[in-house]
Amino acid sequence: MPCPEAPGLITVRLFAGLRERAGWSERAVAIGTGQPRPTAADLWCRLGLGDGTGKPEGSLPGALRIAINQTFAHADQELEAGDELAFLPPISGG
Amino acid sequence: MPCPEAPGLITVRLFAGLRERAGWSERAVAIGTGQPRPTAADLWCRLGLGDGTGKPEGSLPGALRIAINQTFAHADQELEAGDELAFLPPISGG
Amino acid sequence: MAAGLAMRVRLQPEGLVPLTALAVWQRHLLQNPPHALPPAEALFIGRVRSTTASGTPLQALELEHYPGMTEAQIERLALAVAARHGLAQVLVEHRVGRVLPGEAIVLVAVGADRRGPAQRGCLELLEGLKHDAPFWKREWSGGVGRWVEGNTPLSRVQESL
Amino acid sequence: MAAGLAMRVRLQPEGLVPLTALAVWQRHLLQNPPHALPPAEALFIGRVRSTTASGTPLQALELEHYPGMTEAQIERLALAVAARHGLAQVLVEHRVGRVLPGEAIVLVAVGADRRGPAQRGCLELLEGLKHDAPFWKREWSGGVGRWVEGNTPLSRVQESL
Repeated sequence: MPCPEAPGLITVRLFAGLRERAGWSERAVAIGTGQPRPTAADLWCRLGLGDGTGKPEGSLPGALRIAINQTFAHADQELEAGDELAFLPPISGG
Repeated sequence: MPCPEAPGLITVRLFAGLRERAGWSERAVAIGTGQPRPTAADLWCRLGLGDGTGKPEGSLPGALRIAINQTFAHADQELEAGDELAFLPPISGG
Repeated sequence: MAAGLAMRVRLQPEGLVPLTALAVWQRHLLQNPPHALPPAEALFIGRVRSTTASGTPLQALELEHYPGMTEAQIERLALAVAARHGLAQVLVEHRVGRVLPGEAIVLVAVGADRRGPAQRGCLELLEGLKHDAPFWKREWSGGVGRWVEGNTPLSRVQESL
Repeated sequence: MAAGLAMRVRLQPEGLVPLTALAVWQRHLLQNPPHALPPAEALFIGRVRSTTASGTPLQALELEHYPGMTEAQIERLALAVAARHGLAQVLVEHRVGRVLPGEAIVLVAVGADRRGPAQRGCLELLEGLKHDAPFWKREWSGGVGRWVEGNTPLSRVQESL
């Protein structure tokens, strides 16, 4: 029988306007054992980051981009304990 | 009856490989009065600048460009006394 | 890094003086054979405008980035462009923090053996920085800061190169 | 010259140090309002290769020009490109005479309000210099000089911009 996993933590980071609307820039989020691994969209909802415009649960704003462990990733990629997840508002570099 | 014009001079200039093949860089060429005005192609032949490959008289090598008074010009433009005519081999700038 | 590619990516919190940065880069290339000054070098310098997107006088631009990811992402973009065009050299310097009107915000210098790859590489890398490197601009005007979302499109060039 | 356009065209018989030429140009712009450093500046530096077109070691490049016409023709090209793209600034410095491997042969700096016009203007002006300004290169190798006839094509970029 496999040992039960200890609950893991995911670090969530916000930037720019998104960070200011939410009022925080970094949080550690616990993911339970024995449950399906969460995606970025799951955490977006769980953390109440939606803008209250009535979008269905699990959907992310179209212009938003996701980085997992500091690399661009798809919003439906499953997260693992120790991952760093970032929600990135539209980029305006250069 | 109009006065007969004094014979005029055209300055002809050669550059780069063309200058070296001809053995000169600048010449004054007299154009007669009462005759049709010469074109660059006429002077090309009169000055023996062809490469001896049997091209018909009046034709210029395709890659050659013409400047009249330091501006690019068509080979069939008629020249006037005082003009500066230049035969320009293929350009390799920058 | 591809054999022979000289690459430098720098985020500058203090200030970016393009001609000084280029002089330092040239010295580095000359002092580290087989690197050398490239036959063809295409460069771009971007500076902060004096007005905001809506036309009001700009006091300052604030540039937020994602420490760690921004540098890594620029390096990934630069390596991809360098491989695609066979570049010999890539320099990227980008300001972060508070930047004043007239100050340089970005410098890109791309070296290659021929002008075509150098020019195309410089264009593509700049587009990468604009759209695919995590930077966020906030315009300050009249004491109020407003986040800029997205970039001006490049129109024809982007698709055709 | 179009209103507001800052333009400088220089042939350099003695030597061309791009970063010095750019520093002089920037000082000129800053000291002559309403000129200023442009929000978008695209630049190109061309340097002499170490080998000839046929691959032998190059001793020197000799650059002949047509005094008077060459300067006037570059100015015509620059004005046309500046008008077409609404440029604010154009600097062209071009070597003439004997140029050694590694030395700069041409510098083009184009300033505009946006990156697209600056980049397209710089590309087009460089093509103009390559194909429509009276310069002739002679490659010296092993004590023998050979005139270069024509230029390498730019391939895709030229038609697409």
